[in-house]
Amino acid sequence: MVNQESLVAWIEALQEVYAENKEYLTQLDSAIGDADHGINLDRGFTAVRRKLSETKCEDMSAVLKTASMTLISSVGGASGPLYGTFFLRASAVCANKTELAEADIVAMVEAGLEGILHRGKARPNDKTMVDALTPAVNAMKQALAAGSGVKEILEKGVEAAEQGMTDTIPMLAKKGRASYLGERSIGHQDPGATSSYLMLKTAANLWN
Amino acid sequence: MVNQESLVAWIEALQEVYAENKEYLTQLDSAIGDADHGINLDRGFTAVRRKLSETKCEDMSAVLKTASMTLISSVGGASGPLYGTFFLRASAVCANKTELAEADIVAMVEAGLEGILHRGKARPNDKTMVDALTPAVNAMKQALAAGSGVKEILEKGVEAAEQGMTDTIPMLAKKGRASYLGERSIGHQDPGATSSYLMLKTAANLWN
Amino acid sequence: MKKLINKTENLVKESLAGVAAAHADLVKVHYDPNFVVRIDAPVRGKVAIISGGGSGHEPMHGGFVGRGMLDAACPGDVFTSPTPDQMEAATKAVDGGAGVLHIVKNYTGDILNFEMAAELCQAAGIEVAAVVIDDDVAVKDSLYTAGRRGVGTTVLAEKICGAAAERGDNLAKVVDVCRKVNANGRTMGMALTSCTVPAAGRPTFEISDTEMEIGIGIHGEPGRERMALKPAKEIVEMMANVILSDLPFKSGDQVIVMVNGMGATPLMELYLVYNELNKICQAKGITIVRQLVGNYITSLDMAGCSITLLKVDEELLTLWDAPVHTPALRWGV
Amino acid sequence: MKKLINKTENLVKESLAGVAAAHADLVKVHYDPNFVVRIDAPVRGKVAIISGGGSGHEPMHGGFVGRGMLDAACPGDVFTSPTPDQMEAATKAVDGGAGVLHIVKNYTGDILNFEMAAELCQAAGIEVAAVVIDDDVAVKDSLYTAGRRGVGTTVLAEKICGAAAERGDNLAKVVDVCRKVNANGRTMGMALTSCTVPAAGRPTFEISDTEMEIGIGIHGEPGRERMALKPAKEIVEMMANVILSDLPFKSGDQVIVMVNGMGATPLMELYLVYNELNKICQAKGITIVRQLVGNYITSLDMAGCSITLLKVDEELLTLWDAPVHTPALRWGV
Ligand SMILES: Nc1ncnc2c1ncn2[C@@H]1O[C@H](COP(=O)(O)OP(=O)(O)O)[C@@H](O)[C@H]1O
Ligand SMILES: Nc1ncnc2c1ncn2[C@@H]1O[C@H](COP(=O)(O)OP(=O)(O)O)[C@@H](O)[C@H]1O
Ligand SMILES: [Mg+2]
Ligand SMILES: [Mg+2]
Ligand SMILES: [Mg+2]
Ligand SMILES: [Mg+2]
Repeated sequence: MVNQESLVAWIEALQEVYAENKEYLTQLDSAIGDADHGINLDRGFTAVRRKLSETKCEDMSAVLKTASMTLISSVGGASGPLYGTFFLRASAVCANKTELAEADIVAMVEAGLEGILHRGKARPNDKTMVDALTPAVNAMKQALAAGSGVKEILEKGVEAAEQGMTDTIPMLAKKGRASYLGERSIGHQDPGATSSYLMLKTAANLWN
Repeated sequence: MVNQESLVAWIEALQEVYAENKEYLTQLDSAIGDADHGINLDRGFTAVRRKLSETKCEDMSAVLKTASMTLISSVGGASGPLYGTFFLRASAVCANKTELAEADIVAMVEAGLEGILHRGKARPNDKTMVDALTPAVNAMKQALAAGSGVKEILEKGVEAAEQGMTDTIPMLAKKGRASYLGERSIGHQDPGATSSYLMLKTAANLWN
Repeated sequence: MKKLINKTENLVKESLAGVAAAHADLVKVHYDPNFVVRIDAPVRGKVAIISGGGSGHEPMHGGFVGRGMLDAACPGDVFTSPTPDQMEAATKAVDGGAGVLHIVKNYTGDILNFEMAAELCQAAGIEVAAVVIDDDVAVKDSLYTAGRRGVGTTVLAEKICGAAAERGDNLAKVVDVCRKVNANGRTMGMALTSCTVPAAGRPTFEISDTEMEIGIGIHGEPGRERMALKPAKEIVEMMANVILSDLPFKSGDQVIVMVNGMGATPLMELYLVYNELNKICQAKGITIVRQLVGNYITSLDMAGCSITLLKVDEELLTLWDAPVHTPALRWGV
Repeated sequence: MKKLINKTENLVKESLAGVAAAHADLVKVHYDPNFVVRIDAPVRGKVAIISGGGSGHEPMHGGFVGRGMLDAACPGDVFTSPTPDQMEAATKAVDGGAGVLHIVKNYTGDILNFEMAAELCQAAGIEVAAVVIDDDVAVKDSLYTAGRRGVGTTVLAEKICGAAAERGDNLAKVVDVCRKVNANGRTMGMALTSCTVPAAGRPTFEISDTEMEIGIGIHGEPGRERMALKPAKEIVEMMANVILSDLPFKSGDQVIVMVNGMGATPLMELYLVYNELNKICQAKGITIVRQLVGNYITSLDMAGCSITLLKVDEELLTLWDAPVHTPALRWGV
């Protein structure tokens, strides 16, 4: 079961994961973007962690809303509003809840993805974070339908996200900065798909 | 004996010598100056050669005057007016002459050096072309006094100029751009002293 | 990486502090959230104009704040679009009751952040309109992509819309003028070297001494194509061909030209580029009526240039010539 | 070497052609000998002001030709002082009967060539005076050396003397004003990278990624000292200390400041430098009354900056504020 404490632990772990992967994500972004994705997320999640340590959040929804607002006002770029929206939609799913069951976790990620699709207007195969999150949500829904527990649901999601992430390599980018490269965007892994995969993986490592 | 033809041959040879040494002189100038001495002289003597090929010079003095004016209006930098003045003073020495005897040649170089001293106000040991030309003139005067012929006078001059040129290496520059370097000018051979040595050497190779 | 900075994290703020100190007669700088605002803002009854984007493109946008141009600029981190709270605070600071125009360069990040800001401002009862600049002919446009980038035309749009607002046009009219500028402006860029994002610490891309990138943006992104370095004449021809055929510009057209340096290009070379461009325009019967040659929308320490052509009519030209007084652009005052 | 040029030999001319085309309303360009002249020259009864030097320092000097500043500029080859025939022809072209001032930067080449030109002009019956600018505090001055280099103060001298001539001062008075500017101006420069002289084709000096040159001139000469790269704050302190103690500048002084980029330095960094300098001046009670931040006297594609302080009184400040209309400097018009 996932409670407020596990949510906070996840976000704190995300800060560590993005700090560790700052160079790596930035490197991916320099191939087909503007070399800042890792820097952006590191800055954003550092701010979120600081904010959470200063703020008394009354419930799970408040934790995610604080994360959302802080990401929106500290990340900038494309990923700031997109991940900000992800957490905002996720926070709505948690409203009035003190614990998240299997279905809630899947609903939360699905709502987050829908928020990203709504904001960014990307479609599958556009070579964005959507290409990691969409298969992940599908896999998680299947696992949920098959009666799996939290751990297994998340593991299925991570597996699908990882596949989705590597599947972005041969894609021609149609959204975001990478799209300006046209054919030259082919052959590189999308940084946002990579950071989305890391986000789910971090949850899978913590929650069960 | 040096006649108008030998003078022209000398200037034509100088063009070739400075073209060959363009890189080398520029390299010397980049250590303690602004990396253009070879470029300047190459441009200047190319212009002089072109000018002489287009101009009907009535006598030796006119040849040197044409060289002087062309250097002045095509070289720029410190070396333009200095070598321009050298040739202007040398041209005065040739006035009304059709051939130059030993004494005339020494007088010509000496007058040229005096022109440079007058224009540039440098003194020996300031790490300039003066440090090649001064010992050269002294050596040539000695050789002349000892009754040497043209060839030997010039060879003595070249020998002294070469020594004077390498003697600039340990000097602290007090004139020209190199002086801005202060202590850092020590340990480098002066480009102008080098081009002056080449000038005499070219004459020694041709005249006898 | 060699830069005149202290700590990378403080670069944007310390640079803004320099702008504030140097141009205290023209602008004020607010921190947290960061924005640069015209000294006499809000100007009652005037449409206010705001632009913003990542830092590293100086003088754009902060250098264009002042009479006859922008009311505020929102600088993000280096090459990272600003966040909605910056635009929201700036919009509130400059709103003079006649509405606010957001001039947005077409990058996903800028679009999304400005969109969120507009939602916040509208919720607060401020009339906000946004015009997206997408003038980069290096990018093939398509309904199904992020479209073209916003580059050089942004500078011209800020000047011209600033003049329209200053003469009293209402928001709808300023929006129209901005769309007209965008519709008639085309830009293409090229790079000789990569820039180095301070936080990244090394050049964004590797490039050999005999190659160049054609069709770059302003964020050190690789361009459309990498090719062998060519003489300036051929480079300018190549760029001009794409630009001229895109609008298309025709014989008899009057244009404002901007030959822009990417940050590390000597002015001497920019004038040489202008000379080549001028010859091409003359040959095609296109008249350059006004021009800017220099660093206006840069990409940190990148060597390279961009060329912008804006087809103008009487109205746009009059607005161009109107007085402007900002840190980076000044005339008639 | 990566540059936007065609043939190295034609660079100066083609760049001048760009200046001529871009600024046909302000200047005319003459070729063989090369000089840039104010469009309305000669101005009858006005003292004319000419400067010149090697190319590669753009916008100086050609960018400063126009109303309220220079009457003509003589560009030499890259980093090579112009030849006397250029200054002679320019002097004849701008002489309005009130005499001509030559503003000469203290380099042996410039001095010698301007001297020869002055002799030629005087022989032709034109009254010519020369003032030598030698403001570079990085060079230890001495009677027995070439003395200090002329650098940043030259820009300020051209503006201020231009205004003096414009208001009708006679030659002797303009000379006095120029000497006063030189006496009160001090500059120091530093480089992060070398520049590349086009004809040489490779960087003038090698420098590692962790070093800088302090006390450089504007020709890619090595500086007084090479040292480990430091944060901007420490670099500016080091430069300001030498400048401030040289005049010396004192508490209560009013100064015009120029923070100048060497060609490849992002404006963002120059403002950061300005910020550091401003804090130092404030702490010492020195008031910055006017300032320029940008590329004014460059060294091709060198990264680095120079700082100039000019102590001003009422007279110099009034002259500074007078209208100026040139390609690179414009206000009041
Ligand atoms: N329209 C979009 N929808 C979804 N994701 C997007 C969109 N545009 C960009 N992205 C994602 O954002 C990532 C880049 O984020 P980041 O580098 O932080 O922002 P920026 O591109 O503004 O520098 C891309 O790798 C991509 O996954
Ligand atoms: N005052 C002077 N008197 C004599 N020679 C000088 C003087 N100043 C400089 N030189 C000579 O000129 C040379 C440099 O010439 P050059 O590189 O062509 O000119 P610049 O220094 O203007 O670039 C120096 O190496 C030195 O020998
Ligand atoms: Mg990015
Ligand atoms: Mg030299
Ligand atoms: Mg970015
Ligand atoms: Mg030189």
